[in-house]
Amino acid sequence: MAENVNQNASAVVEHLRAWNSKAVEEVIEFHGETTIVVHHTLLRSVALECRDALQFNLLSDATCVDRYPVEPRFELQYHLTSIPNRTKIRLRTRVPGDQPNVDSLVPVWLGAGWLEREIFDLMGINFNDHPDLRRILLPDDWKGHPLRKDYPVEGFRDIPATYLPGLKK
Amino acid sequence: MVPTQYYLVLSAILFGLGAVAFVFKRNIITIFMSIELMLNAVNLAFVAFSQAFGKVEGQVFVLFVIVVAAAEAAVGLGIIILIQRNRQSLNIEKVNLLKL
Amino acid sequence: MTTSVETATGVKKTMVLNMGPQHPSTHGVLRILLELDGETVLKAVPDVGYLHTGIEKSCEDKTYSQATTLTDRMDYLNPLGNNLVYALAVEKLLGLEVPKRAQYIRVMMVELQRISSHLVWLGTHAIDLGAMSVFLYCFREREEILKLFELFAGQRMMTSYIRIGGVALEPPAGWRDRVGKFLGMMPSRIDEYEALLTENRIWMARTKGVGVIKLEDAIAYSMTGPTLRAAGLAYDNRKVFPYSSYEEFDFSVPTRTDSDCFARYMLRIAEMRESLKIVKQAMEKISDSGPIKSEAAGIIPPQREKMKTEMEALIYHFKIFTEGFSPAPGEAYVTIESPRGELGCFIASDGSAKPLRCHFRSPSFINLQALPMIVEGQIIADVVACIGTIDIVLGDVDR
Amino acid sequence: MIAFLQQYAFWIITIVKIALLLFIVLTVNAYLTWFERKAVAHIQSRWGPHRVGPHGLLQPAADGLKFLFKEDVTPAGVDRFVYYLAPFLSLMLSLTALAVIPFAPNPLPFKILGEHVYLWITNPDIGLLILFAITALSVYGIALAGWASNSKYSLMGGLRSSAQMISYELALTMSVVGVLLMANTFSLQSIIEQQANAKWGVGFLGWNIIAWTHQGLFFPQIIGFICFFTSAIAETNRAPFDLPEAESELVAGFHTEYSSFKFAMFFIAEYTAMITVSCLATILFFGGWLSPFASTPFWHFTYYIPSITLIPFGLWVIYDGLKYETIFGKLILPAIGFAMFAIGGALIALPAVNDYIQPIFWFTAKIFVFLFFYVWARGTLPRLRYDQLMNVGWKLLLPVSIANVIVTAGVVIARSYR
Amino acid sequence: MSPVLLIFFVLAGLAVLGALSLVLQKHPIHSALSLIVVMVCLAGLYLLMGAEFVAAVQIIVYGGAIMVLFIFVIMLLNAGAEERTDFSKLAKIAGLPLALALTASIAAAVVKPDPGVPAVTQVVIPNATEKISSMLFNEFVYPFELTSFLILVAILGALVLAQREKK
Repeated sequence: MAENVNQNASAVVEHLRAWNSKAVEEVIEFHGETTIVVHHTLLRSVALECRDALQFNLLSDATCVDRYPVEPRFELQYHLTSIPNRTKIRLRTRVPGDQPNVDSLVPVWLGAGWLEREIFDLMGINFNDHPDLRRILLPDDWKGHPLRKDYPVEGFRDIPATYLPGLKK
Repeated sequence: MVPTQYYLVLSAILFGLGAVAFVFKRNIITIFMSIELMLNAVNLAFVAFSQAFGKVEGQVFVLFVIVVAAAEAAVGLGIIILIQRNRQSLNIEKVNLLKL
Repeated sequence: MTTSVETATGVKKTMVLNMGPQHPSTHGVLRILLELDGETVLKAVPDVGYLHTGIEKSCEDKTYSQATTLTDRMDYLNPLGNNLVYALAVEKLLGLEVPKRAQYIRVMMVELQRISSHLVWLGTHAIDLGAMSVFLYCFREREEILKLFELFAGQRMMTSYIRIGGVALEPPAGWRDRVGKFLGMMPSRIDEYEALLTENRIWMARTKGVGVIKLEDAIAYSMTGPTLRAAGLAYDNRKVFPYSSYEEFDFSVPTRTDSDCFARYMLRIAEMRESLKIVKQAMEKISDSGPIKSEAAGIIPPQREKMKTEMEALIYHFKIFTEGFSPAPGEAYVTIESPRGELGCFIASDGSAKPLRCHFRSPSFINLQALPMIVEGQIIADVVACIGTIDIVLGDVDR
Repeated sequence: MIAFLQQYAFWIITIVKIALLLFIVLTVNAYLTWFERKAVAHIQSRWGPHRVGPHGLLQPAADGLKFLFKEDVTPAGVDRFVYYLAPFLSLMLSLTALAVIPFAPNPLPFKILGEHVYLWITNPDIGLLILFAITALSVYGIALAGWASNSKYSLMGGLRSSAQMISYELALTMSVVGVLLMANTFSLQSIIEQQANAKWGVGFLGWNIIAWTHQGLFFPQIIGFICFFTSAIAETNRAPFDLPEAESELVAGFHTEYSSFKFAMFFIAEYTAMITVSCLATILFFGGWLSPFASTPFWHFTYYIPSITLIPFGLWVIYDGLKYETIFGKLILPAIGFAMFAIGGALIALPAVNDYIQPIFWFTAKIFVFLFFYVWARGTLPRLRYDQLMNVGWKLLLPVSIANVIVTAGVVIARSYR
Repeated sequence: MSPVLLIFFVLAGLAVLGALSLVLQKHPIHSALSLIVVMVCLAGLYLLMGAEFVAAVQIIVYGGAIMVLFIFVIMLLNAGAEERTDFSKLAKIAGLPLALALTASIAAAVVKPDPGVPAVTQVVIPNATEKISSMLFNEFVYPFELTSFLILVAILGALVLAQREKK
């Protein structure tokens, strides 16, 4: 099965390259998983192409990795599944830490709504055109974004907030 | 044994209070209730006469009055709901569309 | 938060009802703001996060094997499934092969877990609709499954039984009899629930045609699991992307097409029967002896006996439990079929002994976001039925 | 002194009867909760209360104490007067309804203060109408409680219940009109007595549910009964029609904000209403205190059923008590069992008393069956949705019961022309 | 004072108090409760007179249906306490005296001893219920049928009034 998935995935990469030569920045193969790195400005159009032309109808997951202090520090991961083709790929886009803005994928997959809200809540990445971008897991008045690497595991407790970086929000 | 007059006086008092409520209350529902009170006062007089004369006609009239009151309540409360919906108030003063 | 619809005249005709976070039928601490017109729901806004425990953040501060115990606490009706998806992800990251015997044991345990989860679902859903007895019947049988877990793992709920590289313990003596007894009992018990509900007029009136989700909506909202299958698409990770040797098992993926609460009820009943079949096959496949963990020095703790005789084993043991192991940098994403849908685990490693990022795709969280679409326009009693059949676990939603 | 007592004998006896009836009804209520919990528990394959006293028999007392001593919370923003009035109103009305129910035909075999003592508080000619009048008022308790609590769940519960009770009152009233047409009276006692002349003297054939009488009139009121009992369950807000307090939707409906004794009042009112409705079903459709057996000499042995049932039951209680786990149970249960056994034996030995308890036994036995039915439905059925409930009331029960009235009227007219 | 007279005075007093409270209470629910008290007292008085059937109907229809409808509507509209507004000057100045005058004149008219009216209101009419029904269905059958028509019209009217406009 695994090889089969991989073959499909390479076809996907070829299709995307043929569709737009700038779409695919990098392709990573690791343990049978194909990661397609795209530029964050092209994310939504690539996603649309994946959904419409390549039948990736299910957005399985969306999450974010904070590679602080590497810059661009945020790596958004979109796990796509094509139910008809039995294929999985991962779309990755790198977002800079100073102005984490990226186009929302809600117009492509409605299911991205809460996933992106979660990323916004815990990582502090803004999604343009998101219909309802509010904190979801944490209280509305929470300060900071806990899944960032510069946010301590035990929270800020009694440390005055002004002494800590990344707390402007 | 209760003299007939006692019932009639009670009926008159209730009717009078109903009239007072009708004039002084501002809430449409309460005004409507005061009408019901007046009808009740009349019913009391009917039953008292019926029992005094030993004839049941009075009670039959009471039944008719009750039926009319029920019909009136259904329509009247429907109208009240409409008023509330359109005017956002149950105050009789606010229902003044026809007032110059 | 805008929750009230004001009509053009600036007239408020509706009532906002705060359903939850403490409410008998929100299955935990879910809060839904309902805007009602009479009993009709105009707008529903789910509000989650009351049970947020920051498990993903905590994982980043634990070694890979320590984080296993955290996964138990996410979806508290499916701890073994959570263990499994985490173990599979770490194994993928390490490129580790798990012995067949351990895989079959994993399958058996996860399927038992699926039955128990569906039992809790059926019971709570039934009590939401007022059928009190079914609730207690379901918990009676769930108790049997929990006893089996206790037998296998020494724990009833938070078993942490499935570990990286295999399972924690050798199956106990006499387990075949116990599981066999359960398998013998369960089909008639499922018939019992069906006798109380399936053809009950009130039950049908409450569930048929209620909470219909169109297939394209379900896919667009990324809904998976029974909710998607009840809409007519046979998407099941066990069949589509088999893991843990599921391809060797003979079972079918039940689907329904009407996609209402009744369909989801019938579907889960059918799934319980399928799971029983899988447990039976797994029992036959599990040999009486053989390894339950893969052999990988420095990753899998050595056997107790070896530790007492071999210096090397003792050193590995010490190293594993003090500093852990460090997979190569990279990412792994694994999905399995949990009772609620596609349960995913994404782990990013930066080459250290602790995960750089550990993210769980929890099916309840993603299925729940379609709730407003399902309930708007229905009446308040149906909201309860819809929440019930989406089958959310708030521990899974909030993590 | 005696002369004074005799002058006001009627009033004194009535007050004593009211006090006794209240005592009995409240005790029965308490044990009805015990019975319900036990029965539902056994339906659901669990034990139910079994900690306080042997078989949990003292549980009602413990519950009562708990209700008395719990903190009485009054939420902020309630309309105090109405908030306190509502539970009183509920309780008072449901207890008042019992006043017109006749429990047995014969007065006590001895006179007290020179007066016959009948087993009813009052027995007016329009007993049934009075019952319906009281039922009609009982909606206020719930509606006002819902309104006064200043809570949205309560308000919705109150609104639901007032709509539900008004709707089902119609079906309830219409469904008994068939019986009234056949009996030609509003008096509950006369309705029972009319059911006595059964075909071939076989008791149960004469009951209105079968209605096969000497006169050859055969028109079973089964449809009437089904409509009646269904609406009665809805009228008493019990499962599967317990919408006003549907705990999965409205938390606890109209009594969400009530605690401690005020909650207990609603509770008692609900159970008393169950008893009243069961009494009414028994009287209207199941021959009240009439024995189901024929009164011919061959069937004379059935006169001993009330007393004989006590003997094996007493023996069983003794047996059960001896193997009970706790010392208290070992002592108290055999004592109860022996008392039952002895009473049973004594009753057989005293034919006069045995004759006297016949009607009371059959009446309570039938009531018990209906109470069990209530509990059974609660343990088995899911809850209807609100709109479905209204549909059942208006579109099913009301037309069917009206049709039943029309057909019954036709049958009664046909009989009068024969 | 005979017990009957005592009961009369208790019930009559309660009824008057209820009616007064209807006037004086600010909140419509309290007014409605007062009205229910009046109605129940009147039913008691009917019983006292021996008009059992009317008493029962009074409670069932007035108490159990009409007033429940009132309370239902008050709950539904969530009507608050009455607001005081400056109302008609005429009513303010002349309302109370006129109402009192009305009461007094009616009372005076009925209290005036009339040889035609029997002094005591407690004639026991045998089989009153039966007589009422036979009268309803014989002499008054057309009015009776008319009332059923009236009720039907009222139901339809209420339906039409309360229905939301379809969008």
